[in-house]
Amino acid sequence: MLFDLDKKINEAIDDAASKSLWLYHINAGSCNGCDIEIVAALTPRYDAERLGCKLTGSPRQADIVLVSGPVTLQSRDRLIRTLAQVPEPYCLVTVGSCPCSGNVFKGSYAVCGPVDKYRHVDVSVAGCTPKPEAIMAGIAQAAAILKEKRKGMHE
Amino acid sequence: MENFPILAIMTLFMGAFINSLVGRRSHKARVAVVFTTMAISLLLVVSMVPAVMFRGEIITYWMGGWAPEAGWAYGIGLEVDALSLFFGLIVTIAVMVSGTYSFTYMKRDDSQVNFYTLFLMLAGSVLGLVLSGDLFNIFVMVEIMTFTAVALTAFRNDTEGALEGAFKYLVVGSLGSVSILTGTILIYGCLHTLNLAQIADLAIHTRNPVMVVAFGFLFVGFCTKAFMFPFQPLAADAHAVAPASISMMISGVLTKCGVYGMIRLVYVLFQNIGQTHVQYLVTGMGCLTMFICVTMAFNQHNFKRLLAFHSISQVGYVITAIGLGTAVGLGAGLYHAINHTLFKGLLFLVAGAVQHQTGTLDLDELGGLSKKMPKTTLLFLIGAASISGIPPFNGFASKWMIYQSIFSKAVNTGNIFFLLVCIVALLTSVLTLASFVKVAQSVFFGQCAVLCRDAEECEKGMRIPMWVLAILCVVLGLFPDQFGELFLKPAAGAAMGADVYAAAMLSGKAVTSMPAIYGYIGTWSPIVWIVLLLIVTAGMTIFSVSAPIRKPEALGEGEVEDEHVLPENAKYEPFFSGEESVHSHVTGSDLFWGFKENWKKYFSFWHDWHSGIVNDYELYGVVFLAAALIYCILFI
Amino acid sequence: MIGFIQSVLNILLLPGLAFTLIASILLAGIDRVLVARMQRRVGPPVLQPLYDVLKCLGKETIVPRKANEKVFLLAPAVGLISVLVTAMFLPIGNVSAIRTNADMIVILYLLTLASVTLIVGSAASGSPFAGVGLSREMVAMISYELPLVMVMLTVGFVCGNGLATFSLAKIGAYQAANGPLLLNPVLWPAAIALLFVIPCEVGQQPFDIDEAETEICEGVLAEYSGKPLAQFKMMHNVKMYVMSGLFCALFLNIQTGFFLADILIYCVSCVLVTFVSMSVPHAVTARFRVEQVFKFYWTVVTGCAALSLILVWIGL
Amino acid sequence: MAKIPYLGTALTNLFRKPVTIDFPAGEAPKAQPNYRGRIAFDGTKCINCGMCERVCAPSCMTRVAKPLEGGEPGDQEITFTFDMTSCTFCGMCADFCAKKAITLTDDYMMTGTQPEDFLVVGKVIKKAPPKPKFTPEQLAAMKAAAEAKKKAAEAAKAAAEGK
Repeated sequence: MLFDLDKKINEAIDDAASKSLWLYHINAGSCNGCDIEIVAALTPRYDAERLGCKLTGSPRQADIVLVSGPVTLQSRDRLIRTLAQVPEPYCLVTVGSCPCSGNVFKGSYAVCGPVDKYRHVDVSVAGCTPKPEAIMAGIAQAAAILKEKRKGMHE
Repeated sequence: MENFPILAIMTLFMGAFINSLVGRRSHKARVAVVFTTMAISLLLVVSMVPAVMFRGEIITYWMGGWAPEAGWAYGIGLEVDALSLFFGLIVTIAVMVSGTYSFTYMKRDDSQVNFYTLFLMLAGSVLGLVLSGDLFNIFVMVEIMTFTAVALTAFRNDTEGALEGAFKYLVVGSLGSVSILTGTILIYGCLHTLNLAQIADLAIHTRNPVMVVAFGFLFVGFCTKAFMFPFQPLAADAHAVAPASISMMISGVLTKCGVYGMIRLVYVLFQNIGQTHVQYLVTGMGCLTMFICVTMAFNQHNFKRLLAFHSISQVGYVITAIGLGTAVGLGAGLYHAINHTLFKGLLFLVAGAVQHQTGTLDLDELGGLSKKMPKTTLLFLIGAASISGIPPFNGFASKWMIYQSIFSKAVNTGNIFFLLVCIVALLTSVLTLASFVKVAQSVFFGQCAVLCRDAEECEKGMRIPMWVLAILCVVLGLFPDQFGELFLKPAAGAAMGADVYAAAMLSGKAVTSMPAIYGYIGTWSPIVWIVLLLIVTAGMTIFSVSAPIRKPEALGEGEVEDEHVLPENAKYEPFFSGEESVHSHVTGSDLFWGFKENWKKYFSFWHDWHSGIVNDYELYGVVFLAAALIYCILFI
Repeated sequence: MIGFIQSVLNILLLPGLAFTLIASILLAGIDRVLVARMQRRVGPPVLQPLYDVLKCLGKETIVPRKANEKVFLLAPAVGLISVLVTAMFLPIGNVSAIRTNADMIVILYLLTLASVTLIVGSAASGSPFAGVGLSREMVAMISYELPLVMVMLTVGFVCGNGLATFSLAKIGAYQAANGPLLLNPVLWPAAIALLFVIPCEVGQQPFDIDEAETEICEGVLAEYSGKPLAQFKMMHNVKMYVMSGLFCALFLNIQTGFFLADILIYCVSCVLVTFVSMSVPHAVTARFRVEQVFKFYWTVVTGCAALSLILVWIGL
Repeated sequence: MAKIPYLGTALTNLFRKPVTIDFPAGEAPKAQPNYRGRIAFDGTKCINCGMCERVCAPSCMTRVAKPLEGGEPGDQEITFTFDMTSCTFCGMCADFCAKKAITLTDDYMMTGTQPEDFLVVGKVIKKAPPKPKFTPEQLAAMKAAAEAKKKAAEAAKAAAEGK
């Protein structure tokens, strides 16, 4: 295009990709401890909106997918199906130790293993209910990864 | 040029009888006969347009050469002025389109010969009514029209409710015919003449109660023919069961005859539109019909019944505009009349195509037809956009003229009644849009219903007439000013100039005067096109950004759309909050919960009012007749 | 010729395309920051809507299997264009990009067209959430259309002195002559009614029953991602600017001599209107239920609009 | 109109300082006192008794024993790896550790992309027990000598009483 206008637009979009992060939260059987911590990150004290975060209702509009809970048998198919419906480029962030390893529920018949089995996890935030600051740090880290992914898409 | 009117009417009637002789042999012969008759009558009417419309002449023709002697008109005369020709055009175009549509639409039916005979007789009688200059001749044509329409409604007597609908139409329709006949008799008793022009001359001077009662009877008669307020369930039952091309004829043409009769009655015969009480009566009736029919249409389950209620509410718009009594109002009403015939005809033909392919018209069972019948969906969108008044289409132009005329009438007269009418009119257009969104969602968009799995596009023979109507809708929408100049001004002038009408008929040539109709403002100046161009190019540059559009690969032939998709490759399944996407089509009936919730009492009252029993409708008709007569006696 | 270039420049730059885009993004950003500040949190950067739209442009567009692809992709473009053309009619001071003598009816219809494209787009996406969302959008449209029309009739009647006018230029001239209409106490109920209509028309928080994230998963936009979503979000921002611009044109049209002052006053009044009509309700109340929206609009708001219509009618 | 809730507070909030902490820009605020965060393992105090492994519910700890390269043959180098992603931070291990080798610090910022970021590794050097001075044979021989001496003493005592 004329004086590489499309390169400039693409750079602007890459930069925007790390500044506007729409979160979509999947509860894969969690005890709701991490769920309220995620929502706490949006409250005035921690205010994730400064990073451009906003909770959306549908995976079609998700940039960062937050998964909490040890992927119980019931929620396994639903997790895979929802993750398949999120448009590229997006990051998968696991909140709390349950999604990473199943925590105390490890080895039970009803737990289908860590989220890593189903899709590569970009950032994990450990802690049995990690503090909201930790979740925000995880999201900031994911934002940087998102920028690289978006750059990779149009090279 | 003299005998074109009688030729046009006679070709249609002769065509009907020739068809019953020749048509039995083969389908091709039938099509040839019917098509030529329709084409000839259309040609004749169109050839009259330059003389009558542009030069303003009035063509008069006396049957059997019985010219008037010593000022008294003995014979039956045909008089074609701009107003009659305007409606003549509507009739012939609609007849042409629905005729060609029914060639393919009725192919599977048996005894098609009778269908086309009745069809041509219906066309002939309607054209006769519009062009005739004699009151009793109008009554005769009304009778023929009603009986052929009743027979055609019950043509597919296997469909459930066909005979019942036709019977209801016959019984309550005859109430209208009887009241027209009594009105004619009373006028003849008073003025000893049946010729419209002569009545127009004499009616102004004779102010006795008999004339007032005659006005009441004629008013109710034409209300019945136009299916106004108490008679609208009639149309709904008749439309729902009639074949699509006949529904188009009933809603597009028969209602216009009621409107034509109303205009003649109020503007030419009695010329009492000037009195505010007559304006209240006519506009009130139009407003009442408009609102009640659109709310009734709101929760219908049958596609054609919904379209029927809408066509009555649009006729309510036309009558409201006519009742204003101003030239602008009449022009707007006429403009909306022709637009209504076009987009309503298009919608009925689309409904016919849907029924032809899927076999049902129930909004709850249909769904997702847009993937199977894309062209019909596009036609439906054009029709729905025009009826709900979306800018580039013709509905918008005529509704805008109607709003402007109502609002300026309200402002000039300072009368609050017309302000309420304006608000009701705007509200009705929003409700029309709402019900067409409902139809769009439950029939064309949304998920594919079981019934529509194997539906495929309808034949080309049905789509060509629909494309003709769609193109006319768009053309009339884009050039309203030019159309107003060429057709609306002469037609409104002819209606307003009753004295010219009388003079032309009795004593030879006269030229109609052209009233001032300030047209609808052309915003299609070049600047608007530049804006559109610039915005589109700006959009294109943004879209040059590299982000792929992922589409599911099309199904190979033989592959069927499988419901059960593995979680891994669920990328293109609709989002179902994680669940497997089962068929869950949001049908029309459960939309607009919020609106219906608040108006429960209103809807249930009207639901019971439309009971479907003949004698209820007859009762409503008689009560309305009595009320109208009392109103006329008291106020006019 | 100069007139032609002048009008093209008008369309392109000042009250036209470029100004509309920049103003709508800034206005949406300011609105989000104000809502955040009212909840005592820092809130996003002011250019956040720009980042949202650019990011959506960069993402991949998924066309669902059950969707009708052409309508699905075309509807957002038509919606955005119709809203941008509406912005052309809004006057700044007395300069407006396109000038006809029936602006208000064109604006009314183009806004209806924008909502209709939202509805047709969601109908074409074939998801049950979108089905429910479009019926809620339709109920919202029915509820706010009536008061909006009444307010327009009232203002048209007041400024027409005799023959009702629908043209914003005449309304502007009338306000230039005897002060902005907001000072006229008879028109206060109409102004309040229009302030109530704006959030529902735009689809702002307390009345965004069609894109309710919590109840029906982004209802109308459930299936949208990538470029169509970017267009719908941009349409939402431009609609916010158009509605506050419409309020300024109808009630706050202050015309000083020179153009720069007009622009400044126009921007400040737009921000004020946005704050009062969209940010405060967003920060203070929760989302309405469907029939509550309908009942609220047809009783309270229509009552205000009717009140001022009657007062004007009596000839006050 | 009913009094609109929170309208007063909303408008006054406009002019008050937001309460948000400037975390991603500034440094993270300290956790509350005795907050149970990341585990710190002091290899020197640990005596490898294994109580912590037995008491840990999610069993997030693994011990690997390897012979120490440089040391005497019996020495062991035991590496403890605590996997933070499967720890529930209940603090049981810290309570049951007799030697107080495990403590839970108040570092809560545990985010990472690779699994390695979450492992806390500690090394315990376990000296081999001192070699016994006598080999088992010598022990047997010494025991046999002791028996013999005792038997001889009893025989002498019996002879003395017999006299």
